[in-house]
Amino acid sequence: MIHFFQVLVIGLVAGAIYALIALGYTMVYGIIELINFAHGDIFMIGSMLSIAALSLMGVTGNSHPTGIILVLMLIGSCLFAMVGCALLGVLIERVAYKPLRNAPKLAPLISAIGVSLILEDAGKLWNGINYIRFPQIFPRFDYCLWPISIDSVLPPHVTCLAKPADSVIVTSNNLLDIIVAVVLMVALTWLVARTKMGRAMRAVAQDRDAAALMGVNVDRVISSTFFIGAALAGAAGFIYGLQYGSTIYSIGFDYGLVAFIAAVLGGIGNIRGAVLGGLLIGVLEQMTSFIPDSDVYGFGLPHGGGAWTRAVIFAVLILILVFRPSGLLGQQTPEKV
Amino acid sequence: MSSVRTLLPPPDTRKVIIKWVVALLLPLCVFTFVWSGEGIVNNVFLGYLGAETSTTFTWTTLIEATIFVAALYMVIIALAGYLTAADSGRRGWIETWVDIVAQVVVPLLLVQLMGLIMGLAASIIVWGAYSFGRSRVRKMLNYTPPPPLASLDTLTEEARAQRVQQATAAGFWFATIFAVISLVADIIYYVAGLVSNTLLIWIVARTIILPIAGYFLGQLGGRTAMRRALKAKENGANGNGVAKSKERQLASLSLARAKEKIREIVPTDQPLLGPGAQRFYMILVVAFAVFYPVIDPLLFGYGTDGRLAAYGDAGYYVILALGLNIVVGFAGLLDLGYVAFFAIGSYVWGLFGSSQFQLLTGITVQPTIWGWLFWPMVIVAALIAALWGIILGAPTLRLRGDYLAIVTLGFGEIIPVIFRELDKYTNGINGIVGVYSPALPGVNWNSITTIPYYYLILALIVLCVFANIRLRDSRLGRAWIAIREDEIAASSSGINLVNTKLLAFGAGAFFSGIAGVYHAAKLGTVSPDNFNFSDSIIYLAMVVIGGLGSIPGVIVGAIAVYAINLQILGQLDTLAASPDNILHVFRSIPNFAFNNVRGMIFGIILVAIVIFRPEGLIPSARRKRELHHEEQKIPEADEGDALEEPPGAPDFEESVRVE
Amino acid sequence: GPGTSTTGNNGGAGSTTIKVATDFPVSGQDTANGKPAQNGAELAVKEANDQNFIPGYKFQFVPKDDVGAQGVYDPDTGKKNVTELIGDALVAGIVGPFNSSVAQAEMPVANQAPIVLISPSNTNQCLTREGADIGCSGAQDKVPTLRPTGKTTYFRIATTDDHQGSVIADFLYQKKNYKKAYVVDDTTVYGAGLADIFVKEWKNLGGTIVGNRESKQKSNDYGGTLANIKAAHPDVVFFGGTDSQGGTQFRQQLQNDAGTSSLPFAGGDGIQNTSFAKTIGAKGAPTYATVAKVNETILPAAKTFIDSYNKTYGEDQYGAYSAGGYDCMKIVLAAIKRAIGDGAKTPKDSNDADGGKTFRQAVIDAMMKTDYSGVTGHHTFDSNGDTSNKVISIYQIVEANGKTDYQFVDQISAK
Amino acid sequence: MLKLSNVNTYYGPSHVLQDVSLEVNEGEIVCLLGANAAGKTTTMKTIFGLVRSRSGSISFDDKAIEKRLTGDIVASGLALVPEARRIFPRMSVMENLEMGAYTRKSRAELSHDLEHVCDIFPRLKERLKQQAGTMSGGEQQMLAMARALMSHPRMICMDEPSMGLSPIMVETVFNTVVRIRKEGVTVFLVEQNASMALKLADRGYVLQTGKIVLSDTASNLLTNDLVRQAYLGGA
Amino acid sequence: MSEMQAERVEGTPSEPVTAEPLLELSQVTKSFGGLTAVGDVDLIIRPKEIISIIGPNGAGKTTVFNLITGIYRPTKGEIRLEGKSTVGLNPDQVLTRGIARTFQNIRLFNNMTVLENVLVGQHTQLKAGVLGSLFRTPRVRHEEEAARERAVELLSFFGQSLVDRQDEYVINLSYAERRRVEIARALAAKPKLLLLDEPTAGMNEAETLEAVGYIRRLRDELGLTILLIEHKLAVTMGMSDRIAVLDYGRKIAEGLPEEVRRNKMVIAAYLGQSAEEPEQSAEMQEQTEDHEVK
Ligand SMILES: Nc1ncnc2c1ncn2[C@@H]1O[C@H](COP(=O)(O)OP(=O)(O)OP(=O)(O)O)[C@@H](O)[C@H]1O
Ligand SMILES: Nc1ncnc2c1ncn2[C@@H]1O[C@H](COP(=O)(O)OP(=O)(O)OP(=O)(O)O)[C@@H](O)[C@H]1O
Ligand SMILES: CC(C)C[C@H](N)C(=O)O
Ligand SMILES: [Mg+2]
Ligand SMILES: [Mg+2]
Repeated sequence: MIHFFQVLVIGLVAGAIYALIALGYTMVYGIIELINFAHGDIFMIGSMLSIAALSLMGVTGNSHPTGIILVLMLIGSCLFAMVGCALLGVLIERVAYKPLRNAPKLAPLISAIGVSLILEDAGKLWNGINYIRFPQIFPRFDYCLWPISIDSVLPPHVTCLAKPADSVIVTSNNLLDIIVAVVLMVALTWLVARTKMGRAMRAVAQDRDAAALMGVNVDRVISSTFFIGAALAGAAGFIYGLQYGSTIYSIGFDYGLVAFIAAVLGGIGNIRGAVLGGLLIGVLEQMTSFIPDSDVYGFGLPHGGGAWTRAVIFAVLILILVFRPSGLLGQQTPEKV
Repeated sequence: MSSVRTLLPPPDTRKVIIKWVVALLLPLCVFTFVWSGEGIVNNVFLGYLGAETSTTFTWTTLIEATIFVAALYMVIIALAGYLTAADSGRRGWIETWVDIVAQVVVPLLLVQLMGLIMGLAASIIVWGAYSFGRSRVRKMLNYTPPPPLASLDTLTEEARAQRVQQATAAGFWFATIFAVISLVADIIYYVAGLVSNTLLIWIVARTIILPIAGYFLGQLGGRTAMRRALKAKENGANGNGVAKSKERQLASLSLARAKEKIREIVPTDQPLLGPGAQRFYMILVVAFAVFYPVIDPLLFGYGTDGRLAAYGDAGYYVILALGLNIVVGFAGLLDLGYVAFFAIGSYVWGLFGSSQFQLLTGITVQPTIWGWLFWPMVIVAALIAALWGIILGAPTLRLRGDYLAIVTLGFGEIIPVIFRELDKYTNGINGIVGVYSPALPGVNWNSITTIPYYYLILALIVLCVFANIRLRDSRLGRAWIAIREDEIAASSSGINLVNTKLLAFGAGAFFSGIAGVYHAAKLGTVSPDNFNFSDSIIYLAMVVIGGLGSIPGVIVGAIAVYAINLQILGQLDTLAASPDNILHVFRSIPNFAFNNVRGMIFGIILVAIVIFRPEGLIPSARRKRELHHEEQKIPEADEGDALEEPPGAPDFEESVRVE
Repeated sequence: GPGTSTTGNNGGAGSTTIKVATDFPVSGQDTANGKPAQNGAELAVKEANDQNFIPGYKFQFVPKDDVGAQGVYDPDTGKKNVTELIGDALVAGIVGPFNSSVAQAEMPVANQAPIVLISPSNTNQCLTREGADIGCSGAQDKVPTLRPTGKTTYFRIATTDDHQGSVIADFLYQKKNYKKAYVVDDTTVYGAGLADIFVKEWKNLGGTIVGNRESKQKSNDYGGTLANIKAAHPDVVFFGGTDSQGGTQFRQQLQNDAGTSSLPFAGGDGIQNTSFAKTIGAKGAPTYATVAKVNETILPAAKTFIDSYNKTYGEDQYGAYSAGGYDCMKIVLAAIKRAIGDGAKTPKDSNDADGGKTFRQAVIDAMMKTDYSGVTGHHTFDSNGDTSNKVISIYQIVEANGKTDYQFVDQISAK
Repeated sequence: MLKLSNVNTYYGPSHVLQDVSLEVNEGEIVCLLGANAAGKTTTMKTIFGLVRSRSGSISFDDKAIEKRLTGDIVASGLALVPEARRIFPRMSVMENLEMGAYTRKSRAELSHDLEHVCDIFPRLKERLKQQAGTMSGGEQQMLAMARALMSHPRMICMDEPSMGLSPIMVETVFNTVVRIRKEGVTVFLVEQNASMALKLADRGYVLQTGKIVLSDTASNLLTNDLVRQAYLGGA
Repeated sequence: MSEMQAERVEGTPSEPVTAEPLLELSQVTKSFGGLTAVGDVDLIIRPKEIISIIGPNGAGKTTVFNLITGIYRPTKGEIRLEGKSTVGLNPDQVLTRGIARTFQNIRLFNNMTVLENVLVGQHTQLKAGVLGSLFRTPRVRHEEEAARERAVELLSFFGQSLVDRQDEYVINLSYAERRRVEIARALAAKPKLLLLDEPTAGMNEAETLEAVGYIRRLRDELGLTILLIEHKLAVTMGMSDRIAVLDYGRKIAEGLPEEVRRNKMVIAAYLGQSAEEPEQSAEMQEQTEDHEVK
């Protein structure tokens, strides 16, 4: 049981990053029906930007700022990554997608693939071919979730009953990850559902010319969508760095793919769907470790679930889509973007 | 009129004959005397004459080379006849000649200099620059080409005969002049001691044969041209009535289509672009492709095997692109997991056509015999792939657009994992080694021979193109396109959406299976890590860049992507490493290597192509239309993308509105 | 006239330019694998030319990239590259490939040409040897296919996985006294093969494999695996795989988790490189890795090599197989020198297919007589083309003078 | 108020509007007649910058608008009821109407206007929550009209507003046109139902294959033989 | 014909009198969530009739079409073609049974030529399969040739201009021409019953008259039965044998044009003559109607 919950926690944390990236996918898809394959690489650039920001602020591998300085540094580097990615996203939209507004549907898709290749090599040229380390400035604490005992003395005192290896643990990094993700998601949902900008986005998504006829500046709305989506990817990059401690030019491809799956699973174009899909995929990915090795146990999959992770995710996705052809939340909420 | 049969053309047609004779002699002479043409011819005849100087040819290659040479020169002479007969005479000499130099001669030189692929790539840039420059110059000179419809004319019987005669004269004179030039050149070579005595026989023979052949070939060209002329009605005096009615018909078409149609009618302003001329080009291209392995060493020197191997690889991409084109281009179903069927095809032959089969079944496998089974297995594997296409397609049918894409993507990821993890059968990650090559009588065939594979892929491509065209133009092809355009309307026109879509998946997978079998046999090993999402993406890029739905387009797209990525970008460092290559200068930049930016360059090229030609390099007529009419396409508010389920599905009704 | 003649055509005599080639994946997602090895080989050629290694002859370096259209290493492309190289009579030998699955496609071609193919990194034992004892029977009996002429033309200076896997098992079990191991591989040929051998030896020694022997496809997050590890309470975690196939993430995530941060970690040459060491750091539980070669850092030759490498390409481009690429190329160059010394005539030019063939055969013959001491130790080749140098070095990540890197711990000669 | 002079518009190679010049004065109802494919819709699209003219000038309130963004043109007080409705299918009727008021700031007026348009089209009031895309063709047409009214334009262009409407609704639409004109809104109308349109218009233009061939007062047009023959179904 | 229908009482289902009914709707209901778009509608159509469905916007007319053609499934009720139920069939199966339709918004295959559109319409008439198409057997070749000929023939029903433009992409055609192509496509399937959804919407008065002409000819020359949705009274009143009126999904009247026109409920819900300006529209209808009756 401990085992299961620990995996669940880990999955949710990993899923939060997927969710943030999936949001960008889903927004861009929602508005111009483009599978923005370059989005994963924007995330990669985001992770590199946050490292760059930290080193600009003088953080080396060994410095451990505390207190308000730490908070400012964290916020600063997160914002730096977000703004950097956002500008990059807008730039990409201008150069690679805008000229294709009226082109056949698949043309921008290929353009996106091209951009993805460009960004990947750019990451490589910038930071080399190897992993680069993300300074671990955020102090690490482990919070034991279970099994615990709570003293009745006030203030209540929580103690962990087992060794770390046998408890469900959530770390300060995990918490930060979740907090940033949740804050951003809530902000985004509010933006899209409640603001005039959000309504304009949905209008552009449904009929570009008609939206223009309502007085909407279509180009600006599309740019904003890319701006926001890419900013979220930048934030995801920052969280990723904190969470896993290193980054490399090639992570974008994998993350992009998984996040895309997440977006589709939730119902592409749907914001809450993207979040749900991201979390679900995150958890699912970890849960595959529970599938036993059929060569040993007689049931399960040959070589165990770990070797089949991607396949299992896809199988589940396909199953879900067979029964819910527009993703988990795709139909119930007709809202786009 | 035609009482005096003379080869000396009347003064008024002399101009047009000179125009085309010069225009064709230019490239022909460049090929013959600057490049390898004469070398090939001489080699061929030295082979026949038994001179020990020729080491390049065995008897079979000798015959092949002879056929190629004959085809090449004959076609060009006949073309001279055709062009003089088909020309409306409204375009100037200089213009034509400059066009020929920029569009044919320069590329010939580039190809000679840089090799086939790089040369063609450079030529494309030259072509682009030239057409840009030409339009600039035209604007500057305030020159507009004559309007196309004005050249619509009928030819009386008499006029036709006269044109044929003119063509005959052109053929004759073209060949004669060419013979004289060759003679002079050879005399110079002979004096310089570069031509062996034995070849003198050939030189004399050629000087006699060429004019005679020219006479008949010119006539042939002329007759070919006349087949596309509008015939005047015999009885009535006003023959132009035919042209008028045709003109009216053409005028009712949109401008673009009328232009297309007018090109097909002789006389025309641009006979080089006419379908008649294209016949001749086709002969040239086919002869070149068929005899390429023989003439390659003569054209480009060492490394024939390497080039043929590369073309063999490019070839299966072509097949894959053709297959994917059915799914994506015709039926409009986005498939991001096409690699799955390629993998299935590869594994079918990998498991069957190797000792793995013996290990699995205990049946003794005789490699000498098993190679024969390759042929039926091509079809079997393709059918198995098609079957899987259908099986995998089935659950996806309720899905639309990008949901479908993700499911296919899923299959693309799942299938290789299955092959990797079911190692009891597939040998898992280690892959299968020693996959047999096909067997054919009289052909020494193993995994390192390149020529048989070159022909095999050529044959397979021809088959696939043929099948593609047939399918496209059939009832089924129309149904696919209809589904792509509008599912509801298609369904209401009696098209069974489920079956038709499954057939598209199946047909696409079928071709992929063929490519897979070929791939397994040619490579000699199959391993699961060669089938990735990025493969599927590349196939898709090939199809889109070439032109969705356009068969020549996807062929060009596949070749272009392969050539750019592997023949050009993948080789830049190799080239730069050679001190006598111009790229060598890049080596002086510290730490610079092309492969550091290979992906970036490729990405930029992809983006650039797509932006400048969003409809693809060779768009299908349909797609061209689509692009230009985009604004008018009203996003069918209430149906279109709201349609997330096929009619009949339980949730369908809630998701759709039809009016 | 027909044909194009190339460099070094000095009349009827042999060419004074000799081409030596590499075939590695050096772009796309495989850059970090192949590029350092290619750089090493290039450095060797550069040095040879600078030192006038064979008086009167110049070497031309021909680097090929076996990354295919899809952006990852591709056997098709590798095979095509080798075929192309064979077509140029001046190419005397090829260093490469990097991946065993590419080798499987290239070996038959090179073998039939014949031309020397020498890899710094192919460790799959079945490429050169047969026999059930090393797991190379049945479907894994590849030698007849890969060596159709029956003659050895393929060489390698990496010790094979069977040795590497067992040595690290011995080290961990006997020297470090760990008894319970948790084993994870990255589902690649190399990783799974290494892990298999490790498990076999571990059990031979009397150790236990706790939990499931896990195959784990490269993943963004290894949380599930971590939970499994925690539940199994091992003494050590063994990882068969490379850093780029998830090794880095896996190790890092083990460190980051309180439940597993105290577990020692071990792997093969796939994780023995500076960038891995830097990313992982030396804090906490130890990280061990083997390399199937002597410890170059104790050889003076290595010091100069590493210095000049870092000067030319930069420290961050130094990879696990930089030295291997360098040595492979030097071995080929030495064989060429010997062949010429023995009177072999170089081909006239690139078109001289017959001349090329004889010269290449001479180089192959000379390769057999290789007796070379270099950065990766001392190499001679057995009849299968495998190196005699079966020394396995064991390293541990440590931090010393402000730098984090692998440090030599021990060296064991394989049985 | 609105003025087109020598406007030329192309779709690719085809020259659809050829030197079109026309004028709509403040407070007028002007209607544009023409056979199918004459270029009426194209004229509308050109005014709003949905397709760009290759030459010629368009001005609204004496300010050139031919280069301005569609959104800005609309913000300056011009509204369009587009051909084929173009409502936002996946938004509710309510949201569609809110989109109509996109350029306006005041929230209070909004609810007032909402009531106002619901009075005109009671069907919409019943369906405020319905997803617009699932409404019937005619209902959508009403929505498109209502949406345009929501922006309080000073001038409104309508492209076949009566298409697909029942006779009773056609009347409503035409009554609305008259009514909003009384409120000071200028109307520029494209209608297939020429006789009805001419009855309420002040002036009219006739467009034939991209050229303006006739312009006159509505009553004159109504009796013009050419017009009667071509658009009113015979003499 | 009109005598026999004259006796019919408004609003009551008509009993089979002479011919067997071709299509029979009984108690057909369709609801979307809480909304009943079509409620308990009965309708009988006999061979060679032209029947119109009219009604206010949103009355459920198009929904009835969608129910008949299998795009929607009825929530309740039965639809029978020649006595056999078509409920549950997919649109393509319904077409095979002999019901073809056009759409309120033209739904042609825009990137296909005029001829190809009509050829797609013949899909069910052709037999060629994959292998046949691949090898282009003589049978397939003949079939294809015949199909093309027939397509041209169908186009020529609407005059020479469409035949001339058969190779043109439909997107380049004018609205009225596209309407015709859509009808030609529907005819290609050799239907017994043709459903036309607002065939004259967006046409001016002259074009409308033309359309009325050829719809009549469809019945008279080709012997088709036609079910029509139309808002233009000039069309419905002048052409229909019978008219059914829907309002809020219910059939509120059915009968001869004249009867329907005088029906109070119809006037209130649909015609709007009870509104302020009764004169004008009546006058107009009469005027246009006169033209076509001639
Ligand atoms: N996006 C487009 N691309 C190409 N041609 C177009 C496009 N839109 C319209 N056309 C053509 O332009 C011409 C004018 O079309 P337009 O829609 O303006 O006509 P209209 O007068 O509004 O006709 P209707 O009464 O049918 O609405 C037609 O010939 C049409 O085919
Ligand atoms: N898929 C659907 N979901 C929800 N409501 C629907 C759906 N389809 C139709 N409706 C509703 O059913 C009613 C009838 O629609 P229908 O399209 O049949 O009307 P109609 O009589 O054709 O009207 P019009 O003359 O305006 O075309 C409308 O009120 C519409 O909103
Ligand atoms: C992963 C690498 C270091 C190469 C591996 N040893 C192989 O043979 O494939
Ligand atoms: Mg219009
Ligand atoms: Mg309707």
